[in-house]
Amino acid sequence: MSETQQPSKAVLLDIYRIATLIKRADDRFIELIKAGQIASPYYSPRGQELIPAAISVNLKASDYVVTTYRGIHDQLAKGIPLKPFVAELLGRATGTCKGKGGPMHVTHVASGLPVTTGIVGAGLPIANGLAWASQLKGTDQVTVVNFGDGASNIGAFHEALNLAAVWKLPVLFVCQNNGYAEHTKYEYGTGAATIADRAIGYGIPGVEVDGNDAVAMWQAASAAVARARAGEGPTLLEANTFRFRGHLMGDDSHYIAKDEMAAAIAADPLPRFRAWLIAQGHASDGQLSDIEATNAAAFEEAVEYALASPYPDVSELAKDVVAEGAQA
Amino acid sequence: MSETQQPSKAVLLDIYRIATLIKRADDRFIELIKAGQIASPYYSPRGQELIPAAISVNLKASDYVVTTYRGIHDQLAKGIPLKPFVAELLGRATGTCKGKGGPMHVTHVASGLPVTTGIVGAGLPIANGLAWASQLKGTDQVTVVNFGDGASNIGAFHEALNLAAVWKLPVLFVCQNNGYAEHTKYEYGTGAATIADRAIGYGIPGVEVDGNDAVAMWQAASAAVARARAGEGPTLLEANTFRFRGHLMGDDSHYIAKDEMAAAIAADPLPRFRAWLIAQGHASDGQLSDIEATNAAAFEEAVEYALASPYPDVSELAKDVVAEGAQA
Amino acid sequence: MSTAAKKMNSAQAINLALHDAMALDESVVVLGEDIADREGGGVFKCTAGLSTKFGTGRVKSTPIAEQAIVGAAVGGALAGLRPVAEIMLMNFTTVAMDQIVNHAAKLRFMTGGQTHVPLVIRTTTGAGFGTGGQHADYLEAWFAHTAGLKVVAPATPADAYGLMLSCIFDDDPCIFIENLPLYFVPGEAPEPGVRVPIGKARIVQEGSDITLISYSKTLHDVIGVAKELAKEGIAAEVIDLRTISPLDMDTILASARKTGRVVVAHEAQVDFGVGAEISARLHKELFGQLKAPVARVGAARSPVPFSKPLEAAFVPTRERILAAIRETLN
Amino acid sequence: MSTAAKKMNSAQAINLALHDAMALDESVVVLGEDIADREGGGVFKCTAGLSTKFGTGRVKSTPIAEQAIVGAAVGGALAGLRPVAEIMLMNFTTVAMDQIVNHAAKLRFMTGGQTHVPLVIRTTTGAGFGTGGQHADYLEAWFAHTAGLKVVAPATPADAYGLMLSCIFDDDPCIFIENLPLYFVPGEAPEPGVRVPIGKARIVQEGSDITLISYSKTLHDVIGVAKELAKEGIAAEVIDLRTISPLDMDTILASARKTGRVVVAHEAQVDFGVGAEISARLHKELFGQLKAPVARVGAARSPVPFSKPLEAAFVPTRERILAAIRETLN
Ligand SMILES: Cc1ncc(C[n+]2csc(CCOP(=O)(O)OP(=O)(O)O)c2C)c(N)n1
Ligand SMILES: Cc1ncc(C[n+]2csc(CCOP(=O)(O)OP(=O)(O)O)c2C)c(N)n1
Ligand SMILES: [Mg+2]
Ligand SMILES: [Mg+2]
Repeated sequence: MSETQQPSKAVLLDIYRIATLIKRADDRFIELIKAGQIASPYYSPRGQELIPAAISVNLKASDYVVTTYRGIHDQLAKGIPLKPFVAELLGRATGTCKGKGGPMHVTHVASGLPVTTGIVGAGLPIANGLAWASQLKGTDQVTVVNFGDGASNIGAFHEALNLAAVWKLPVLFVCQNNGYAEHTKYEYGTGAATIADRAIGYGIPGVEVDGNDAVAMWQAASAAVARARAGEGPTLLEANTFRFRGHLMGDDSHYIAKDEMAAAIAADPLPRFRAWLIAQGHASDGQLSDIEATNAAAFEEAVEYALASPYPDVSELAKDVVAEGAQA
Repeated sequence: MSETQQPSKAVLLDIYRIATLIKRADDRFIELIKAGQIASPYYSPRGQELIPAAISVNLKASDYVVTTYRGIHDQLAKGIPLKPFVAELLGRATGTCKGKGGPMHVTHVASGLPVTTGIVGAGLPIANGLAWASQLKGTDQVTVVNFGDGASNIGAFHEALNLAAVWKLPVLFVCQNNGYAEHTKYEYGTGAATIADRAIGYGIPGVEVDGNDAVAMWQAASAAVARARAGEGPTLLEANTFRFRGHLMGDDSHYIAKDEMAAAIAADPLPRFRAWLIAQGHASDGQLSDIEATNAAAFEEAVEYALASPYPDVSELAKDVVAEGAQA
Repeated sequence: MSTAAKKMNSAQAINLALHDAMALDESVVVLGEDIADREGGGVFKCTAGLSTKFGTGRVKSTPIAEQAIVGAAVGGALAGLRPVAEIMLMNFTTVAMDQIVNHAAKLRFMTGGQTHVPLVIRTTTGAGFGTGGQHADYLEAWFAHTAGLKVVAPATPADAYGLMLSCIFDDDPCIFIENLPLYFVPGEAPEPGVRVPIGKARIVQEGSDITLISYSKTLHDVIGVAKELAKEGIAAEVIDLRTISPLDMDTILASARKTGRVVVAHEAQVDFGVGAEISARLHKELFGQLKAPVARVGAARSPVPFSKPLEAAFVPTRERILAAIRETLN
Repeated sequence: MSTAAKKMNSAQAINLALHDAMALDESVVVLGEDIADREGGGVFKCTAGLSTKFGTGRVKSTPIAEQAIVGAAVGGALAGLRPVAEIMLMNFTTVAMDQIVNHAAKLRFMTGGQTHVPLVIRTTTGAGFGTGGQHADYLEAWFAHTAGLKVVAPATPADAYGLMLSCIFDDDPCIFIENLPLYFVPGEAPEPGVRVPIGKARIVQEGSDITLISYSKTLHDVIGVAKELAKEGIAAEVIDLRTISPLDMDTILASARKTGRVVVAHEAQVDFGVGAEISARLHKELFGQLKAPVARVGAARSPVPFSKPLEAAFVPTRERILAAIRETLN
């Protein structure tokens, strides 16, 4: 697939739909926390929405997406159903994980979201295993694993990329480079000029892309997904982006220079993409507003469902530790 | 220091002396094992002698060398005294580690050999700590850490190189690439075209060198040591070599193609270096034979010393677990 | 004394201990993720101010690379430093176990005493804040099982301060276990410079009816339960272990001899946990002398759950501690 | 039966179990360093022949990267495979603890039962061959402490075979602990296809005077000691635990009830080890009924030493086992 291929209008609108659904979810979940509806650490992906939105339109339902504590954008993009999703965020029995996982660990196997890890780097070796199974079974499934710039400095990253290269696994390693690992700025923690450069050390393609540009992101993702599907092996995709709401809710981003933050906010990818869609004639303001309204309504319905759902019974502690009937 | 600088005759002869001492030690230790003087796994460095020999002539006594189970070449090159060295190989109370370490873990702090690990990759992060201490104290000490090609695929390698790069530590990471990790050929385990390439991912120099060529090895090492001493940071040096005696004593190298092995043996670096020294007029056959004889005599004296030494008393089990007087 | 009246929380006490140790001895160095002031002085502020005061050579923020962190601490220790490495949360020690167990713990022995590894690994953990399955485990039993390591787990700011000083100046590796919710609980301020010895338990309150042994956050629940018991006229002796390894058997045995009844409570898993070791030793040393078997209370046999009601039931609750006490008393 | 007369060592038994499981179910896959035939079928030959028979898709040699190995096994298990991952030596699990403990053990629970992780981690260990401080640790207590993991440690070829089959077809992660010296010791060949249930101890010999509990290599020393005792007319009941977690308390309790005296022996460290859990449970369940306290025998409190005389004294020797028995009998 040539990198200059253009996404169709339908694809672009789908990306917009997904990205704005993510933004809506993020805004609302923060409101719920502030309103005291749930006490939980929360890692907002605000600013990074276009990355999974532009990837996911290249994926099938049967493809796998592995993500992290900062993962609700990846989950929503993969199509997790909203009601059990929000219920999981709120720790309810009707959540995808019966409330046992929580916001840091939302999974939904039926949506191709088997693993969401809180351990930096740990998703990458597991993604290889998912991809190995696909390779063995001869399906054309692709596994996408998301992680941050900081995660590219941990051992598991290295081991996973090398193994994937040697085994030629259908994995797309997506580094969502938001410039910071917790409070540590990229260059203070990372020796590489770009994370994409590290692909050289594994003999695989390393692609740097503007993750805040929907078209570029779609092009890079579709090429890498096609490569993986064709059995040509893994790709390391570095999607540059920014993180607007700090590492963790409550973090005031004191370690980010004011002008850096201001410039990032001025370049917020969502309004930019919206304006571009209109300017290019892909959609009218009204059409996009409709999308936003539909998202909001659907999400609200899910919030209501979740809030009305019961908490899990304490007996759940003894369940799912090992197979039913076995001794833990 | 320019890479085209040439080692002096004295340096070349010192390299020869060290390399042949290593070969002597290796030959004799294998004889001792075969004679039943000691039962122990043994990882021969035969074939890799020139690497530490050519590095060590650039080092000061106060510099650190960290090595592995396959490390007697590195230890001898750093100048470990022969008697307690052999005694350690034989598990005697007079050994550098009182026999507690053994052939896989010979250390000698007074010689700048504080750590010899049996865990693949584990020496690299520790080397950073030694170098950090030197950096803090403002000495110009350099830390050399040796490891294999296989070790370059483990997480600790990655974490260590990145940290050393970010902290600009005076470390020389020496990958002794003998083409095999246990029974696994380089390309079956390693995605990188060269291990030196991996340096790109840390923004540090990566240098590939023929580790079986004393002059090239010396040039590469002296440049990297000078760089570290000058506070310019770490270097990844990939020294290509071969391992003649399998992974572990008893290994018949069945996984190495016959012609590959034959070609390697035909290119044995020691006789090649010997012939070159004579051809270049750096030494006569007799001079080199004298060096060999002196090595042999010194080593034999150490063997006798070690064989006459007692085994540690069983009470040693309770010692050195924690500081004397403290409870383990 | 004026300082005795002062209050301080555990995060502040740890911070103070680090300041005092660094001021006292320039070989004390600190490293970990986000610990320098440029990065905010640690996510829980335990290292705030250190890099400003002592420089970024001695106080180093690191990449996210726990093997590199502990390895650098081990190497630094071998070269004469006294590193204090922060592993942000105890679950993250799982990626650094090789450096901790195969290296820090063993190098003194494996080098026949040529070297030693005076380092402290500070780490925090504990349920209560909804951090879920991978951020709140108590793994002290693993480290206590390993020869060559010391393991401490203070429950008060003063002990956190005093044990931190002792661990930093100890010549062997110490695992220093903090508790996330306790960071924010004020307590009596420590006396400046006063070290709490490693391996010494503290009798929190004397009593003759039953011995309650605990440490870290669970201690506070045990104290709460003991207060309830007092209202019923039951006098519990409460022991804060403070050090898990080596165990202060003198204190434990003396109390158990006196009361004849012992309950051990901790937030870690019961099975193969610290309570097992204490029980095994007590039954052996006081065979036939105990009035009831040693009871153990710990977390539910599961990973840490997210959902609030589950998390609340997961930890050793006061109800469960009380139930174990009642069973032991009868 | 004809097979009963056949002999086979544990390495061969494990190899046979892997063959049989792979032949039975194509979701069984194997991975680890050097395990394919191109690399010699495993450094201890436990996987010999598998890649030739079942192909290099299902039998994969890996780079030296234990996190990648266990991670691939976890991911494979999530996607419907039954991976058997080899971690060459137990000490190397220290670099993969995150994948084992934070992931394999927990994902079933953390996903609320949406997923499960049917994998086996095979690993070997044990002193005796001069492999020194970083190649011979027994770490079973760590894994047994972790909810969600099963831990087995067979002592005979037949049990190695039968437990391997059970672990492979179990739907949760199992840590399968082999012993290096035992690989080469012949024993009765297993009955083809016969699975040994997880969680069931084996009574090696019946006896009424004392219960000796052990597993893995130490079991054989215990059996040797029991034979010596028999000459003196002391009838020891010898229990091979086979599974460390979950413990077979029915068998343990029945025997302890009968004999009233128990010694637990294992090669791991005594402190915070498996013996502590057994002791704690026995004293609790049989309070006042035991005739002597449960004795524990294990390795010296040190890392594994290299030098022969030290290594020989490090392990739980027959002398130390016997001494503990005599003390328990008196
Ligand atoms: C092994 C491990 N170490 C440390 C942490 C604590 N931690 C959680 S997120 C994070 C920063 C990760 O940064 P990055 O990879 O850039 O991802 P981002 O949060 O920016 O999306 C850290 C250090 C962890 N979860 N796991
Ligand atoms: C973490 C870890 N995994 C596996 C091993 C087993 N092992 C010992 S040496 C070795 C091969 C190392 O190969 P390489 O790094 O190329 O060094 P070489 O032996 O060739 O010098 C392996 C796999 C180990 N010691 N540590
Ligand atoms: Mg980031
Ligand atoms: Mg090699």
